[in-house]
Amino acid sequence: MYNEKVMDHFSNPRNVGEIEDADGIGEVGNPTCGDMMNIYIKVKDGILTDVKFKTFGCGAAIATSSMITEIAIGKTIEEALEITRNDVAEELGGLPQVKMHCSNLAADGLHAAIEDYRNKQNIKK
Amino acid sequence: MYNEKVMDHFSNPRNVGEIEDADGIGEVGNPTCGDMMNIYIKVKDGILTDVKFKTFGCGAAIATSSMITEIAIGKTIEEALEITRNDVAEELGGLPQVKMHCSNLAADGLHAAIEDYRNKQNIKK
Amino acid sequence: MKRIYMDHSATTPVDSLVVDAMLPYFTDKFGNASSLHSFGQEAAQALEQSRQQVANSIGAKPEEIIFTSGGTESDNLAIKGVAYRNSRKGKHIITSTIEHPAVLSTCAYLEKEGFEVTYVAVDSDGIIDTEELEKSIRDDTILISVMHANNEIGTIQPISDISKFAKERGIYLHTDAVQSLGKIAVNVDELGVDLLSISSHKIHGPKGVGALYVRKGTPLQTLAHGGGHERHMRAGTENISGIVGFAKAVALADERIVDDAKHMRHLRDLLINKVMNSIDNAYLVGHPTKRLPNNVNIRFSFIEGESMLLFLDMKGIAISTGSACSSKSLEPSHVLTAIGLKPEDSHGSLRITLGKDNLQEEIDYVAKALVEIVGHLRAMSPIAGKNPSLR
Amino acid sequence: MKRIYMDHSATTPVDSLVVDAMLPYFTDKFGNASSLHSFGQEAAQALEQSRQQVANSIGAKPEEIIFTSGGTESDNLAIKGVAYRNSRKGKHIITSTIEHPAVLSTCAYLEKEGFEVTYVAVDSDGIIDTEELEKSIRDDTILISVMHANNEIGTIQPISDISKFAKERGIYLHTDAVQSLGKIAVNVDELGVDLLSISSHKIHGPKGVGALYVRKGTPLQTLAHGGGHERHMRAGTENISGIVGFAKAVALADERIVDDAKHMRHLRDLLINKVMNSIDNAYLVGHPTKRLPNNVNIRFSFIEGESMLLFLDMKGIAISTGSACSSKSLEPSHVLTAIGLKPEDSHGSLRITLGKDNLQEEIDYVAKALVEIVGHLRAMSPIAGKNPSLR
Ligand SMILES: Cc1ncc(COP(=O)(O)O)c(C=O)c1O
Ligand SMILES: Cc1ncc(COP(=O)(O)O)c(C=O)c1O
Repeated sequence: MYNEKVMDHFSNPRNVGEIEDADGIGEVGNPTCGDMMNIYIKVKDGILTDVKFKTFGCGAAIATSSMITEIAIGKTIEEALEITRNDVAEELGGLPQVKMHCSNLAADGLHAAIEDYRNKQNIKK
Repeated sequence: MYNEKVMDHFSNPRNVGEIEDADGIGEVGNPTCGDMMNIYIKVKDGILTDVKFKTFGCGAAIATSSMITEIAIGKTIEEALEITRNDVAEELGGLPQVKMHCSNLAADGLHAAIEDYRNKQNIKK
Repeated sequence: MKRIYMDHSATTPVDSLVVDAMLPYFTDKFGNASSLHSFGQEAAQALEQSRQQVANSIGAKPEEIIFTSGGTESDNLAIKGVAYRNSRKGKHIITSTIEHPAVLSTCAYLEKEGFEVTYVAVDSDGIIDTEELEKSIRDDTILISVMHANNEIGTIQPISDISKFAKERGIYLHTDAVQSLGKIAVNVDELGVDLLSISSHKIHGPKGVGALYVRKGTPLQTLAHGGGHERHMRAGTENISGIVGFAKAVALADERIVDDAKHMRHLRDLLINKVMNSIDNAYLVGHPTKRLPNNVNIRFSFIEGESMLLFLDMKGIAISTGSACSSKSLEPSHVLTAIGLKPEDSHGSLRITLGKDNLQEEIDYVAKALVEIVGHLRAMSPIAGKNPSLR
Repeated sequence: MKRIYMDHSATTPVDSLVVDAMLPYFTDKFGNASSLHSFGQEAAQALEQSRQQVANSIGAKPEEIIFTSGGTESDNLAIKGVAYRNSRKGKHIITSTIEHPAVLSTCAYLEKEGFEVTYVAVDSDGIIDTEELEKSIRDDTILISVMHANNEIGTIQPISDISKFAKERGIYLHTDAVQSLGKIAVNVDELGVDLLSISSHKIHGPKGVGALYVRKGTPLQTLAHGGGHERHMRAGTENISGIVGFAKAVALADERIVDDAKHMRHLRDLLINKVMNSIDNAYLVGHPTKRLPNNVNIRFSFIEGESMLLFLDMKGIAISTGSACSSKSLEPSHVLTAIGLKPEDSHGSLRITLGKDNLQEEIDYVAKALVEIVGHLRAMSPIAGKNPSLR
């Protein structure tokens, strides 16, 4: 069903966990739908220095979470905001059609974390 | 489909042929229906001394023709008239349900031959 | 006793290579193709490879193939499927008088359901009257269903001609290719059909498997409801071993069709000539050339088919007959009636359908047996006359 | 890698004795059961012996068995067959909310066709509310269809109780016994049913074969039209090898059911206990005792079924889940919803269905694997809290 790359990210997910002192946290999805992701980011000088995730969901949900952390780390915030759901799926070599929507929330999660970061920055200002 | 006894009478039919100077001939069925029998009888002192047949038809038609000749030979005319279609089928150890009607004409053929014989007798008188 | 099987239009032995292909899917790769685990994925893969194989063979795309339980189900699905889904466009269906019961009974059922069916006649060779067919087209005609090759007399129909006016008028065209597959070319685009039925057990595959080709965009009502199998067109856990066997049989037929058809055609013509030359009052039934390479249908006057069949069977020879006495309905073959044979002539018909593995010596044996049996039965027949005509 | 198959409610490996029984019918006794010659008669005999075997097993008469292409077709035939044939008597059908899609989709289709269907609820264990069922009976109710045992949670329904008021009111009763056959007693008279569906591939027989029991005198509309097979109730060349295999599987199940059920029940309870004792926030789904001897259905909070399934698959273990993410519809299992589970709880359900050949050591292995995998996934879960609860 899933290709090898997806299975690799699913079975050896990169950057699992929480960041205790995260600069931003994105929460997307909900357990009712079967997919929920928390994305934690650390930002320094406008660059994502660390990205971690916690995910409740199917194989695709976990693999896309893992993949987005790999894609995002080292990117500027602006670059990170341009990452689309499709980019994540492509980077994984494709997802089953039926999984393209519900489980492919990782990009949304990252964007939500960045928004959270920006909101916090604004408050600090 | 057919039992052994039927197949025996079908493959080694008894008393096939015509009787040149038959005392009575019965013709029943017709080729359109797929079954047609001619029964020939010889009568002496009210007893069927010889019975022969010619049959166009399926396995059951040939087997019942053969069987009726065996049953009838040696019987009085009165006895022969009491032979029913069912008797023939029973004597053969049974026929497939679907064959009980159309192909089981032999008793009718014998009765027709006896009628023919009686008609001829009446004419002679 | 040696047994000679010459009833290949009824069914065929499964090729041993087909059995070999099937075996792993019973005990080893036995998964349900809907399951996500590796057992299931193995099955799903085999299913899609088989679909590809069958699609390739008839010039279709894999997603245009629906696997079914056989030719009968394929015919039912094609005809009812189109009829129910398009009944708002119209309720008129055209078919021929010589279709297989799977088509004719389905049409008869639809008539009870309020559809109208025109049964187009065939000529004395069994070829459909395309002019009559064209004339019978109405504004409310939604489907034409004409078989590719007939199962009794082997006549091949001009499907691509029919396709022309079906297309012009926007009418869906179905053909029952159950008998033609593996014997002559079957290509959905060359035939120009929207739906095409095939069956595994007629081409040395297992029984209980078939397929319906449905051209993309042809609206079809599902008949079997349940899990979303076969893209929601036919529910039921897929018969993987059967489907794998069917696909293997298709692959083998594709490889061998040229040689096999040549071999069967040779034997067919040999048998026809032998019988015609040695038995009087024997007539070839069906078209002399537009016929399947493996079909011999001959009728013998004065005698009845079932008794010939039984005597042949006692000699180990398996064939079939159009006689009423051999059918459950006690009617003579509707195909023989449709080509204008009188009942008494239909009763004396034999269908001998050859297979790739029949041998020339078997032809000799069968021809000899026929001389003997026809002679024996004619001698017993009250209508053969004084001169049972054996040359 | 060792592979452990524990998804026997999805499908089962074909028993090697079943394969042996089938093999002659591919290459040797390959005749068409409608043919009059010896090849055909061999097939016809095998067909009738198989029918006798299947009939015996469920306490039916041979002429009450219609062979089909599987459980789905049997369910379709039972429900549509009764509905269409009895629509003048009434157009109301009663079923349950936890039926297999073969029943539910068929009922949904009939609703579009103008029938009315009442879906009776089940309690939190998955047992049908017989009072509600009785109350839902109307004057125009023609059919009640309630499954014998559920395929997801294994719950066994009180069919013989339902039979009492079905009989009183002269309503036909159908039960889907696809999952119960071979696991618990299935007898048409004890159950008091008029129609009963079974399927071969769930009891170590081949896929693509099933049967419908139809009590004598039950009026049924044919769905597959064609040759007069199966006493005109189901057209299509009979799948002899498949039917012989099904009958053999039934015979083996009859011989072994007592021992096999005991063995499976033992393993089932062992697995349930092990999992419950080693994993927190794990809950048995379905009735604690009124359940199939081979069904384990457990849900784990905070994590999702498909990812459990995939990790188990990587360890060679094949099971199934009620999670939406594993279904084509992306809805969580309708059965789990019907017993009142919230979606987030359904997502975490696993179905483990045992077979006669599973071993105690496999149970140990699976239980261990589950501890590990549940732990791993909970550690990754944003909702498991700070304290991924592993005892
Ligand atoms: C022309 C034709 N159509 C349909 C069928 C039915 O196919 P099946 O036997 O697979 O149900 C047959 C064979 O019986 C056939 O010869
Ligand atoms: C309860 C139940 N009914 C019907 C079916 C359908 O049977 P089949 O897979 O033979 O089509 C299944 C299995 O999928 C089932 O579990």
